[in-house]
Amino acid sequence: MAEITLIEGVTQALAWEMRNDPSVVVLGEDVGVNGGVFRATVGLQEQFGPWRVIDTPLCETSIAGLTVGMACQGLKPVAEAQFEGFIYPMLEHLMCHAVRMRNRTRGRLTCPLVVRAPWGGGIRAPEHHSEANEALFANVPGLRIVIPSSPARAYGLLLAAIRDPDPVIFFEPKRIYRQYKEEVPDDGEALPLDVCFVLRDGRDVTLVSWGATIKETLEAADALEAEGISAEVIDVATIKPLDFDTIHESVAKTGRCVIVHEAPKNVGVGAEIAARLAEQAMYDLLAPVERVTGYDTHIPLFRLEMKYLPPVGRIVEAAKRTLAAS
Amino acid sequence: MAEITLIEGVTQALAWEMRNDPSVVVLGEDVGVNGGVFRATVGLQEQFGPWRVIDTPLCETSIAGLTVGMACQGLKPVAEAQFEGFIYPMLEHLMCHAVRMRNRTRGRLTCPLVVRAPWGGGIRAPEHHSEANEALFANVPGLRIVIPSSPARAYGLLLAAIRDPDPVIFFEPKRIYRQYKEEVPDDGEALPLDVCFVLRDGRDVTLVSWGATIKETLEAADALEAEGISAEVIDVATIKPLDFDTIHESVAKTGRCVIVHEAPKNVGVGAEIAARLAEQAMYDLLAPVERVTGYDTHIPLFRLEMKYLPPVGRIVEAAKRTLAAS
Amino acid sequence: MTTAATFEIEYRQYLDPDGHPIGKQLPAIARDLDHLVELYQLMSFTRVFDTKSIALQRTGKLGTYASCLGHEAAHAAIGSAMRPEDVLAPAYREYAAQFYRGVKPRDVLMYWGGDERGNDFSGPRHDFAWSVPIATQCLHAAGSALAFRIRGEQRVAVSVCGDGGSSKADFYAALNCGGAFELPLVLVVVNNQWAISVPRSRQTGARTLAQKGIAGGLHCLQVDGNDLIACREAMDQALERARSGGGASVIEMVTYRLHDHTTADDARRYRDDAEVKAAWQREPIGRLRAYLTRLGAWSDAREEAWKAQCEERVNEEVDAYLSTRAQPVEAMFDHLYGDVPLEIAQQRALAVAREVKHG
Amino acid sequence: MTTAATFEIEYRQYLDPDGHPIGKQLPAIARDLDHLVELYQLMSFTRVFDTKSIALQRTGKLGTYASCLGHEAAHAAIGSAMRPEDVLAPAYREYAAQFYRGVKPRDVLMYWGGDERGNDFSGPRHDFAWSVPIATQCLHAAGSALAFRIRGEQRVAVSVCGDGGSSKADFYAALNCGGAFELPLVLVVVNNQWAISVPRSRQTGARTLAQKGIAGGLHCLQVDGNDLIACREAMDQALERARSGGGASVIEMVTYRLHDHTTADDARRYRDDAEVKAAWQREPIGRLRAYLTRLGAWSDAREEAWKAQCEERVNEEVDAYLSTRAQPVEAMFDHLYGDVPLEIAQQRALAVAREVKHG
Ligand SMILES: Cc1ncc(C[n+]2csc(CCOP(=O)(O)OP(=O)(O)O)c2C)c(N)n1
Ligand SMILES: Cc1ncc(C[n+]2csc(CCOP(=O)(O)OP(=O)(O)O)c2C)c(N)n1
Ligand SMILES: [Mg+2]
Ligand SMILES: [Mg+2]
Repeated sequence: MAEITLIEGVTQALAWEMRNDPSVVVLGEDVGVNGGVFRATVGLQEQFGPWRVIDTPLCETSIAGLTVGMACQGLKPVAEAQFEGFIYPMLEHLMCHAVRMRNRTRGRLTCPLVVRAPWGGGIRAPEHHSEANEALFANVPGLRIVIPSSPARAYGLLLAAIRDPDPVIFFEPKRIYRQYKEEVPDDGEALPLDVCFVLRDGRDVTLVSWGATIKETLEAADALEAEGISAEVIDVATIKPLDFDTIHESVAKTGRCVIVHEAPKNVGVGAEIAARLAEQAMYDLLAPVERVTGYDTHIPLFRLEMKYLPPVGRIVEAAKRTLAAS
Repeated sequence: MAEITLIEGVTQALAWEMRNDPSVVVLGEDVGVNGGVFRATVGLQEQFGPWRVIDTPLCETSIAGLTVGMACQGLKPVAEAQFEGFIYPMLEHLMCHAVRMRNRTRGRLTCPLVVRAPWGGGIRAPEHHSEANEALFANVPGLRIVIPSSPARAYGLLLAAIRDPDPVIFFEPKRIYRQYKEEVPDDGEALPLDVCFVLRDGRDVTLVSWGATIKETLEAADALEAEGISAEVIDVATIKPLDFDTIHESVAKTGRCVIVHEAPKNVGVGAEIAARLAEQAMYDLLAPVERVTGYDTHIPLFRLEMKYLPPVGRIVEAAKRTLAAS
Repeated sequence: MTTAATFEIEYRQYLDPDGHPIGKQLPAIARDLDHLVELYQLMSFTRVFDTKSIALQRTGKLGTYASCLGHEAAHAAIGSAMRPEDVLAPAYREYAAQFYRGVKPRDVLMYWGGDERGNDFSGPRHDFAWSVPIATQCLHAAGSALAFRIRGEQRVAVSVCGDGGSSKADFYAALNCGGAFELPLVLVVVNNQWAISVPRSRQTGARTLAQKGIAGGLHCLQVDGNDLIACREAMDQALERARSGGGASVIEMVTYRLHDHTTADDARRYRDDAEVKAAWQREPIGRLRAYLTRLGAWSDAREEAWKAQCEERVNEEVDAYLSTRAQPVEAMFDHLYGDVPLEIAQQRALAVAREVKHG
Repeated sequence: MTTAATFEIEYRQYLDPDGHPIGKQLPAIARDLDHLVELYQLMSFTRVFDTKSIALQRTGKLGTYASCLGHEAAHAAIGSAMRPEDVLAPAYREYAAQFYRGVKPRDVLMYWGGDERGNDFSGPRHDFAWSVPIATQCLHAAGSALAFRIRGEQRVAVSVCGDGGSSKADFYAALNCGGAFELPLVLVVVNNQWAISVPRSRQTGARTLAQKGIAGGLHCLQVDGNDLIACREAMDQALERARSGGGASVIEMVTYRLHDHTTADDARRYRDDAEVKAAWQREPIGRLRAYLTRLGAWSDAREEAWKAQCEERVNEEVDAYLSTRAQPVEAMFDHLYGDVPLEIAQQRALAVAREVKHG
C-alpha cells in the first residue's frame, strides 16, 4: 500500500467510485487530458473515457446547470470548480435548484452531486485563487459542506460525499494538497459525513479548526504542550451539518475553546460554533471563546498573504488568554 | 408632510438623490414604465427619463456586471434585484469585483453602488420569492449590508447607502413594505450606516432583530411588558459592519439576549452576534443567549410559510427562558 | 474579402389568422385530423383551466398564478411532439405541454396554491419541476441531454423559456453547451413579446430570437407560435434531429401574452389595449378551430359538448385541489435531506411539539 | 418558406505569414509606415518583456505569469486604435495594448509579483484592472459604454477575452447588452485556440467565434490575429462605428498561444509540439518585420539597436520592480472601505501591533 498525499486521496477516491459506480461522472474545466490544474483528476480520462471525465466549455454557470440536470436524471456528477474563487457563477443553480430539488418535489427528483474546489490561500497563487468562502454556503439548507485536512480524510470523505444522496460542497485545502503522505488503503471505505475528528486529546483547552489551518492548530498544540498546556484538537471537517456534540463534549471537559479558521471572522463558520457554545455550553465555559481567523479584509496578493493567514503564534496566544481568563 | 410607507420611503429616497445627484441611475427589470413589481421605482422614469431609470434585459449577471462597470466609470448605480431569490447570478460580479475594486486597485477605481432587493417571506408569494439570505453576504469583506424596518429608516438608510463610496446590499423587508405609515420629511437627511437603532428601552432582556421580524419582536416586548418584563428592543438595521457596541451595552445592562431573525439559524447573522457576546460579554450574561430564527430548512411555499417564520410566541418564550435561567 | 460563414433564419407559418392554409405544401401533421382535434381539445381545455385558475386567484382561493392565455398552440405542440421518455424542463406556464404528458391540473393548482406537492406531479416523473428562476431550466435540459449522450439513450431534452428568458446568461450557456457537446436538446423560446413589462424590443438587438442559436452552431428556426401546425412540425423535426444524433436546435415560437404577466401584474400600466386587441386577432385556438371546422373535423355542436366536458373536468380538478388539506408542519423537514442530519431531526421535533402546543 | 434573416461572417487578412500582401487593396494603415514601425517596436518590446518575465518566474522572482507570446499583433492593434479617453477592460495578458496606453512594465510585474499596487497602474487611470474571473470584464466594458451613453460622451469601451472566455455566460450577457442598448462597445475575442488545456473545438459548436455576435445583433468580423494590419483595421472600424452611434461589435482575432497557458502550466501534457511548431510559422512579429523590411522601413541594423534598447528598458523596469519593498501589513486594510468601519480600524491596529511585536 502506497503512501499518498491529500490530493492523491482525492484522485484515489474518484477512481474507486468511478470504477464501482457507472453513474459517477466527473466534469469541469481542464479535468480531462490535463488531469486538472492541480492534477486531482489525473489519469481518470484515460481510464474512463471522455464521456465520463468531461472537459466542459469555460463557463461555471454551465457546469453547475449541467450538473443539476445530470443529477436529476440519475447520474452522480462530481463537478470541479477550478478554484473556489470561481464558484460564484454556480450559485444560482446550487441555491435555487440543487439544495431544494428534493424538498420542492417532495423527493421526486434529487440532486446527488458534488462540487469540488481547491480552497484557501498560502500557495502564492494569483488574484482570485486563494479564497476560503465556506461561509457562503453555511446558512443554506439542504446542503452539506466538507473540508478534509488529511489524505485519509480526503479519501474517505470524498467517497461519502459522492455516495450521499444530496448536494455536497467539497473544498480541498490546496495549501496542504502535498504537505505530507500517509497510507490510505484503497478499500472504498467512506467516512461519516457528520462527525468531527478529534485529532489530539487534551485537558486544558479545545482547539477547533478545519482545512489547512489544522496544520498550524496542531503545531500550536505542540507549542502549548511544551509549556505544559494540554490542548485537544478537533478537525470539524464536516462543516455542515455541524457535529456540535463532539465539540461540546470537549469544551465541557476543557472549559475553554479557541476556534481557528482562515476565512474572515465576521459571520464565518466559527461564529456558529461560538454561538452554540454561548447557547448550550455557557455554564461549561471557564473563559470566553476565542476566534483566531483571517481578518475581515480580502486575502491579499501573495506578498502579504502569510500576514493574513492565522499563524501558530496567534493560536497559542489565544489559548493562553483562555487559560489566563479563568 | 405626508405619511408614507416603508416602500414609499424607498421611492422618496431614490427620487431625492436622483434630483440632487445626476450621477445616480436606477436599473433593473421592470423598474421603468412599470415602476417596479412592488412599485418602488414608480414615477421615476417619468421624472428622470429612460437613460437614468433603465429597464435592463432579463439577466441578473448583466445587471451586476453593468452596475460594476458604471460604478467604476463615475456613476452611482442603484440596481434592483427583483427579488432576493434572484440575486445569485449577481454574486460573481459583487464578490470578485464590486467588494474588491477599491482594495485591488489601491483606491484607483471604486464601486459606489447599491443593490436593492425585496427580501423575506410572509406575503404568500410564489416559490423563490421569499428568501432571507443576508448571511450570504455577511462574511464578505468590503461590503455593507442594510435592512431597514421602518419608513424613516428606509429613507434615511437608502440615502446613506447611495452616498456611501462602497457597495451596499440594501434588503427591503417586503412583508412590512406597507405595514404602516409614518411622517418622513423629504429633507435628504441620511442616517448613519453603522449604528443600531434602539427602538425601545428595557431593563430585563435585550431583544435584537432586523427586517420584518422587528414587528413580532416589538409585539413580543409588549407581551412581555404585560407580564411585567421589561424588554429592550434593538433594530440592527446595518447588518454589516455590525455595531456590536450598542448591542453589548444593552446586554451589559440586561444580562440577557434573544436574537430574532427569519433566515435559517445555522451560520446566520445571529450567530455572529451570539459569538461576539460569547467572546466579549461572557461575564455580563446572566443566561445563555437565545436565537429565535427560521428553521434550517427552506422557507416553505406559502401554505406553510407562517409556520416557518418566527412568531411572537417563540420570542416571548425564549425571553422567559433567559429570565428563568438566571 | 473572404466569407467565413453564412447563415439564414427561416420563418414558418402554415395557417393564417383565419385558419386558411398559406401556400400549398402543408406538412403531414396538417392532414392528421384526429390528432389535430385531440390537440385542439387540449388547447381549449387548457384555456378553460386557465380562466378558472384566474378566477380562483381573484377569489382568494389560489396564490399568484401565471396564465397561459394565447400560448396554447406553442405549448400543445411542445408536449405532443415529445415522447414519454423525453424530458421536459418547463418554465412556469406551459400547462398544455404538461397536461399532454400527464401532469394533472390539480398539480398545477397545488403549486400556485402554495403547496410543494404540486411539483410532485403525476405523469412524467422524470420531468423537471417548474422553474421560476428564469432560463435556468435550459441548462437542466442540457444536463439531461448530456446524461442521455453519456448513457447512449435515444432520448431528447426539451426546455422552454420566454423572450425575456432568452436574454438570461443561462439560455446562452445552454445553447453553447448544446453545440459544444452536440446534445439531443431542443431549446424553445416562446416569444410572447413581453417579459412582465419589458417589451421584446428592449431585450436584444437581434432581429429574431431564433438567430441566437447561431452563436452555438445550433439549428435555428422561427415559427408562428399561434400556428399549431408550424409549431408542431418544428418540434417534430428538431426532436427527430436530436434523437438521431443531429444535434441541438433553437426554435422561436412567436406569439403573444394575452393576459397580464401573472395575476399579480396589471399590464395596463405598460401596454396599449390596442396592441392586445390586435393580438387577439392572431390567437391560436380560434385559428385551429376554423381550420378544423372548414375541413369538417370540428363543429359548433362538438364545441359545445367539449366545452361542457372541460368545465366538468376542470371543476373536478379544482375540487380535488381545494379539498387537499395543507401538509403538516413536519413536511418542512421531511424532504430536505435523504439522510436526515441530527440537527434537522431535532428542529423537526421542536416544530412538531410547538404545533401540538400552539397549533 | 420565408427567410426571416440572413447573416454573413467576413474574414480578413492582409499579410500572409511571410509578410507578403494578400490582394491589392490594403487599408490606409498599411501605408503609414512610421506608425507601423512604432507598433512593430511595441510588439517586439513586449516580446522582450515577456521573455524576461518568464525568466523571472523561473528563478523565483515573480509569481505565476501569463505570457502573451504570439498575441502581440492583436494586443498592439487593440491598444493603438483606442483613444486615451476610451476605456479598456483587459483580461490578463494584453500587455502590448496596455503598454501603448501607458501602463508600465513594472506595474505588470508588480501584479504578478503579488502586489496590489500593480493594479494601481500608471497611464489610463480609468482603465479596468486585470480580470482573472474569465470574461467578467466584458460586462464591465458594457457598463462603461452604458455610462458613456447616459452621459452623452463620445467614448468607446473595449474588452478583450479569449476563445474560452467567449463560452462564459458573461460574454454572452455583454453582447446581449451591447445590442439591446446599442452601446459604444467593442468586444474582442482573442482566439488563441486554447483555454488552458481545452481546445477551441471543445468550447462551442460554432464555426467562428465572431458569429456569436449575431445573437445580439452586433457587427461581427473575423480577422487573422497574427496580421497587425487586419487587426488594426478591424479595431479602427469598430471603434469609429461605436463612437458615431453605430453600435457594438464582436471581433474575433484568430491567433495562437505559443507559450504555456501560464508559467504554472505545462502544455506538453495536452498538445502536440507539431501544432506549436506550425503556429510559429504564422506568428505576428516576424510577419510584420518582413513586411516593413521589404518596404525599407526596417532593417537588421535597426533591429539590433532596438533589441538592445528593449533589453535596457526592460531591465530598468525589472530593477524598479525588484527594488519595491512589500507593502506594510496595514496595507491589507487601507483600501478596503472609503469610510473605514470601526471593526476594520480595530483589526488594523491589532495587525500592526502584532507586526511590531512579532515581525
Ligand atoms: C432569475 C429571475 N429573475 C427575475 C425573475 C422575475 N420574473 C419572473 S417572470 C419574469 C419575466 C419573464 O419573461 P419571459 O422570459 O418573456 O417569459 P414570460 O413570462 O413572458 O412567459 C421575470 C422578470 C425571475 N423569476 N427569475
Ligand atoms: C471564472 C473563471 N473560471 C476559471 C478560471 C481559470 N482559468 C484561468 S485562464 C483559463 C482559460 C482561459 O482561456 P481563454 O479564455 O481562451 O483565454 P487565454 O488564457 O487563452 O488567453 C481558465 C479556465 C478563471 N480564471 N475564471
Ligand atoms: Mg415573454
Ligand atoms: Mg484561449
